[in-house]
Amino acid sequence: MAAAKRIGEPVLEVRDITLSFGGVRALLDVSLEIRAREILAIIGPNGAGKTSMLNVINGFYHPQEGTIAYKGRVRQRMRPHEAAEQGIARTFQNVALFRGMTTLDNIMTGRLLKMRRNFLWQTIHWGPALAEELEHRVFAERIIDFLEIESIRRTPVGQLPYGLQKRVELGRALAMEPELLLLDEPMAGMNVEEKEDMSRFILDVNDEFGTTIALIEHDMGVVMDISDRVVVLDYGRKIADGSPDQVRRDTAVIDAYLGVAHEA
Amino acid sequence: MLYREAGQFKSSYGADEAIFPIRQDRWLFAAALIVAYVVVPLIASEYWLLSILIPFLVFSLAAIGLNILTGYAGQVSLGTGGFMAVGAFATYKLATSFPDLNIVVVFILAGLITAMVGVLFGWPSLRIKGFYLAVATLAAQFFLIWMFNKFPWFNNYTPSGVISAPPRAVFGHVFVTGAEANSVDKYLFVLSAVTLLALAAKNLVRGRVGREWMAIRDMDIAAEIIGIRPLKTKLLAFAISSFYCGIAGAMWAFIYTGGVEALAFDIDRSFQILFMIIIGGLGSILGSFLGAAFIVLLPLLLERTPMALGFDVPVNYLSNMQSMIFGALIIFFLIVEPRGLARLWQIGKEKLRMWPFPY
Amino acid sequence: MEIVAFLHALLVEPFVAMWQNPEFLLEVAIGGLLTGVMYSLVALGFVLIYKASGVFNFAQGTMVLFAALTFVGLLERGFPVWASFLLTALAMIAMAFVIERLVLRPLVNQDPIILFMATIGLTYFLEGFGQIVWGGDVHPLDIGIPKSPLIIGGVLINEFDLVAAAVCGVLVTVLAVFFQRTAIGRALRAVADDHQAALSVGIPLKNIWVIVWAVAGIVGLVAGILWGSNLGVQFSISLVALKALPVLILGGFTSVPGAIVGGLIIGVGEKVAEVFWTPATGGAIEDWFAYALALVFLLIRPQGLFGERIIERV
Amino acid sequence: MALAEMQTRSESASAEAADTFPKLLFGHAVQRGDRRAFREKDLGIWQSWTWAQAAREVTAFAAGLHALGFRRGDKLAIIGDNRPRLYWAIVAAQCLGGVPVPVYQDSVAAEMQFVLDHAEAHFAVAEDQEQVDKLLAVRDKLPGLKAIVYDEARGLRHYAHDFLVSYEGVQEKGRALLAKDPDLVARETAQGKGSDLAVILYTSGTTGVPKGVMLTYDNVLKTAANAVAFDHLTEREEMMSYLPMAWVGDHVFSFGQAYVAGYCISCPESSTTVMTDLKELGPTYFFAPPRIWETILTQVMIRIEDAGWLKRKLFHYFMGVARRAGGAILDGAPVGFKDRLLYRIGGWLIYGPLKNVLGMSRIRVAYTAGEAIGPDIFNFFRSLGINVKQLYGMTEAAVFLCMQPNGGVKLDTVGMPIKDVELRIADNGEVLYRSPGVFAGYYRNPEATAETKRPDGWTHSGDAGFLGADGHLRIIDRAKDVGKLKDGTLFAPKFLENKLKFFSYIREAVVFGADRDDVTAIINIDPQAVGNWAEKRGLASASYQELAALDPVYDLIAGCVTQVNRDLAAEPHLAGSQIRRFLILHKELDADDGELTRTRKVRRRIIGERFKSLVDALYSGATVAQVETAVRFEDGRTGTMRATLKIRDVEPAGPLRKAG
Repeated sequence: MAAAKRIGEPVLEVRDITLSFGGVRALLDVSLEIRAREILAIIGPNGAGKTSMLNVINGFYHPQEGTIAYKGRVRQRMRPHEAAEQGIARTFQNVALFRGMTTLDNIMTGRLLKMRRNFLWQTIHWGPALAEELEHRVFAERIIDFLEIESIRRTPVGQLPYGLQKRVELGRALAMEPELLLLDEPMAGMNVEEKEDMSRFILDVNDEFGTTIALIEHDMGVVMDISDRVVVLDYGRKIADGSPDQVRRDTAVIDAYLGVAHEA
Repeated sequence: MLYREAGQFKSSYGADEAIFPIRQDRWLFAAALIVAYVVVPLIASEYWLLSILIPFLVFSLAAIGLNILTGYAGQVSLGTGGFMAVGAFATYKLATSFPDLNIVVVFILAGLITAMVGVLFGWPSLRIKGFYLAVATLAAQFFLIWMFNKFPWFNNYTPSGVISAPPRAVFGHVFVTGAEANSVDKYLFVLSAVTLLALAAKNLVRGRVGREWMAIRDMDIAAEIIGIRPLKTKLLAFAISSFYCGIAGAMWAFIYTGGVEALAFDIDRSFQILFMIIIGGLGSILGSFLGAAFIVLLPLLLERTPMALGFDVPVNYLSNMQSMIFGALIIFFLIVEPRGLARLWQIGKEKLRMWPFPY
Repeated sequence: MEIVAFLHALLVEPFVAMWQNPEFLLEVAIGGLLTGVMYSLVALGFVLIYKASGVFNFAQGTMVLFAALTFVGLLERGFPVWASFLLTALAMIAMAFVIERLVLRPLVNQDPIILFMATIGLTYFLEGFGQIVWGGDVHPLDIGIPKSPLIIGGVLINEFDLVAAAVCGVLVTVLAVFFQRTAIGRALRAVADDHQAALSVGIPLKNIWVIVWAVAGIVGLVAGILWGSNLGVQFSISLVALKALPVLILGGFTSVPGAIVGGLIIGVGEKVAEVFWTPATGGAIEDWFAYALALVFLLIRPQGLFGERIIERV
Repeated sequence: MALAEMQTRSESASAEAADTFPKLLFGHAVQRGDRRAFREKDLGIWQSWTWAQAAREVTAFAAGLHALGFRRGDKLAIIGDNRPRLYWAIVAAQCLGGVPVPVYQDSVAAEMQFVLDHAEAHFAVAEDQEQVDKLLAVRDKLPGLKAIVYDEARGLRHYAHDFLVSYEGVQEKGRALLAKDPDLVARETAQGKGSDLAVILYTSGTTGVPKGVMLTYDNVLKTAANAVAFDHLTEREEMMSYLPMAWVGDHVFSFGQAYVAGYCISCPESSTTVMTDLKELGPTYFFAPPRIWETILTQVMIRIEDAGWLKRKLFHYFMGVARRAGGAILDGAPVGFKDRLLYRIGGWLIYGPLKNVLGMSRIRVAYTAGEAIGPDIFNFFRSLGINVKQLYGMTEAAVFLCMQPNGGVKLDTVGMPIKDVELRIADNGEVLYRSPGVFAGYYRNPEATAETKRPDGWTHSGDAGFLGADGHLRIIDRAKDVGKLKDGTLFAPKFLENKLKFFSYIREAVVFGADRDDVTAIINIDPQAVGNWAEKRGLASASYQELAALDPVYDLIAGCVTQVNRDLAAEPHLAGSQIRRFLILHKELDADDGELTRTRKVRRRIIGERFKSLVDALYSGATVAQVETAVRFEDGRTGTMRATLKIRDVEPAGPLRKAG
């Protein structure tokens, strides 16, 4: 039903990244690019270095070798919050919400970067400060509406079931109006129905806001359904990169999966 | 049970995000203010004003300060006493060096100075976390107290090392410090200051800044991922927290006791304040007040009860008894409700709202 | 001018003094060792408990005081030294039981800060309790440790210090053996590494806790005796806890060797600073010097003396 | 107060001069232009529109429709949850002399296709992607469909269809057109008159295919006006619109009456938040069919059981007081001082808070209708001081025929005929009526029309009932369902079923007996109530099916049935039709499977056919029965369910007078 969308130039280019902890090799000269408005799936057996790749991209780890160019600018050691300022948002494999806060507050935290009024204004919570606060509240409400979580608006996220927490975390990322959205196993531990919802949300996000999305996912069905392109990592190496169909037929990939599934 | 919320629907975000969204709560709050500002001054005795209410308010202020740092931003600090001392001595130096500076201004300046000191000692929080930081803040505690003891410059070379408050008026002849200040004026002055600062704190913690703090507290990694700069955020917490503690210290020295030496702000004071926010409830402005009330009243209670019951116990025995009971009670409270009195209050309120249903 | 003079006094003179009189420096340093040993022992108690139960036990200092009080109390009531020691040890074990049952178990899985607060509550309680039972005034303590000064290689040393050092050494060795060789010891280490794992191997957590608290108590007893026989048993002993804290920063909350070495460093550093910098600062700097030292050190090496860097995983 | 009321009454009187909804709307825009007319909880707060704003929105949309080619007499299908924009669409269509056709938002594509096809709707307004998808699924079977207007663009961005237009888009077109021709809508509106067709409402009909009931403006407005006058409704009422827009109930209460009285209607945020939104809003005027009152009561009981013993004791004690005194006090009947006092205390301790939590503390008038309501349910709410009343009506009569006046509320009646309504009871016991609300006819179904609207001027309700001495109407059953057992004993299935359903444990019941020896029943338990009951007794059950098969549950239900029999034994002419055997069905009766109508009325015939094996077993004397049924899952897939059900015999109560 969806009309063909315009996948554009690469927004992020990773060149020959090598990352290791002490002796352990997590990534071995991996190169990949993420193109504007596409949904890129990064797959691979456990411990293939998928999460490490995301961590490198949003500045959480600093690779020993290789370069990362974001929007054409090659960047040096960058802190995660700088990545955020440049429009890179992400979610985590095991939900990283602020458990003490409500759904609404968690999503509001996604707006922090966009809020300008200094703390003196905040102390009176009036005038410009209030105006700003409310303006962003509206935005947060849009997301709540978008993700259909009205009924848990005021619930502390700690009390929410896992599936919903994942949804809230996505909401927080969306609140940042990211240009590049990194999703680390957005559907881990979800039942079929939740997965369907989540897939729909991801597609809608990509449709509605033209957000570029890179996601890690284990459910091959989902990956094949929603992604425009698939990159396969194995033992920290890239073993395939192409359309879902190409990848599905790729022998190296088949080996990696059907061959001994190396855990850990 | 007392709530009648049906029909109190919100048609604007302003109303929805008010501090007291429910009408009945607004009434309760208004009533509390009236009691505090009108009834108390009329009926309260000197003793109550000077020995209970004023210290309670001052403690509340300090507790709010520490709660901002520990309860909201999650940075455990054992240096509260030290920062209060800074506030006290800064006030003293300012008040004595610039006699015609209005006392309000003096307090605020003292607060700012404390804030700077706070930032200075908050710096390690970038590198070290949790109890390491807590212990590090003890450095501030000990160093500051030592400094104020060591260098007579801070107490204008008075041999006793005691700084005593010079008479100062807010305006006209309304003296709030010094001998001729009358207790009601003092009380109202402190009350107003605390009311304003508490409100400001509440606004801070429910706005952007507060969310940044809580984000850092709940999960600093995720906080950074969404673009929060850890150092900036933590230092702001240290600054504002210290600002509050500084003013609290100043009021302690100038309005409550009228004259103190550095030792009044030793480590026990720090623990005292920490108790207040733990018992009162981490991450709650209301909790700061409840906790302060508890810690102020409990010793009085422990003191009075034996007499009331007609025992007379040797005094050293009594003091030991008290510290035992105090310690036991603390533990008891932590076990009963680790999230403090504020939590109890909240639960009670929810029960009333949901009455007769349990949830 | 004044400032210059001050800075000179602060940054130059002390070192000159040291340079001119190395033996004295050495003496001072060795003198600091005893205090260092004390710190080590108290810090050791902290570490044991923190390792096994993740509790930041602020009451450690008071446990030292309590143990010492009990010990002298018994001596004063005519018990022989060994009996008093045994009984006190038993008392500490009993206390461990009570604490585990009444404080730790109800608070299991609470935030660390809550448990920390609880131990402060415990501090108040023990202080009150100990002094009610044994009285609050200073008890002189002499269990016949020789105190006569010796001259070794031109350096004046107090016998007592040697004994203390020896005792400490023995204690540490015993503990080391206890941890390395015995089943309980291995269990303790397992717990320290990973509670879940430990549980899954079938180690009853509560027993572990009782054991570490008991051990910490006995270590405290030893510390208390040493300290007491030097300065008499009195309330101020409990303040030693505050001195042990910087040791923890320095050595790391979970490192036994860290505690020992850190204790000695702090002890010596503090004494040296006190002696050589008093002219400049007007003395009493030992209150905070330890902290400053630890802090500076920490800013250079956040993972502490022996701790290794942790990779944050997400 | 009184003065204000008179004034508003005179206003609504002057409003009656306006004989169509569009005219009323523009009337309100002038009379009470800046009064709230519509509220919707959206983005977390209650957004609202005044009558003036609503008028502007409607005008723009109407003009837009015109631009799309919507002309006098065209039908506009309206599909979705209650949303102000959809209510505006109704009036917009009427402005142009078109006819709105609300469609049940939960109907499956096929049902929608039927309605749109039968109503010859060339235009449709659909709330969101979900509804649009359904329409698109059957589009090729609806050649006449010219355009689909959607409210929420979410997810539709890439739907490349030129006949898909956004609501805003239409309004844009409209404004553009109005710029050229400002009084277009006014002109069109002026042409409308009271006798014109206002709306076609499809009754799901307990049997067979839906019938399109055509109502004129006069039908709806006159009856609505009478009802408004009956309860002195004013423009200050708060009303929540949460029932299907396609149902005459919603159409009359949150559209007809709202326009007559000029009060504001509020739409919930989403179907999942209705209860919380209700609590926030605190309506003053409330309508709900029995099953909803029942659900609320069940909720209350379940939640109370989880409360501490003190609260439970308090609650049950004071509910006792309320049962004694509450109803009477509400009716202004004399009550002893002690009870009054206790009721006061209870009001403070229990009733007040309870009503508050339920969002009912401000209710002035509430109604239930559609089917009989359980006595315990009805009395519960009235004893709390909530003025719930019953009314009798039907789509064909634009609802209002009989209503219970304040102070004249009786459980077993449906009230007395209101202004302008005449009733007559036919020889076969069927209720016949004349009223201004009598519908114009069934759309494209003259036979059915002729059956219902007889030449003698009386309309047939299809219900059997009788007028009591007090002038109140009592309904026993559907006329055609009132049958006889083999031995000629009177057998009123609906009557029995309701008696069964009065027990909170029984969700649905279907009884059989016409032309048989005796009466048997198929029971649907209420999973929530029974589940809770079972849980309290530590009975484990993973599914409805398991729960339904438990022996203790059978005992529980047997108890209820015996109780019903006892009641029946008391009624001479019904004593013969006591229930002898029953079984608990392994699945919940479901509208998607056609076993219930969209308004959750049981379709006895269909059930009888689908579960023939069971019915036979009930009469074969067997103790177990095999059944295999096709079920349709949410996602449309179908499967079959196999089950073996126990059958339980029940001892009839009292003397069984069997003729012959």
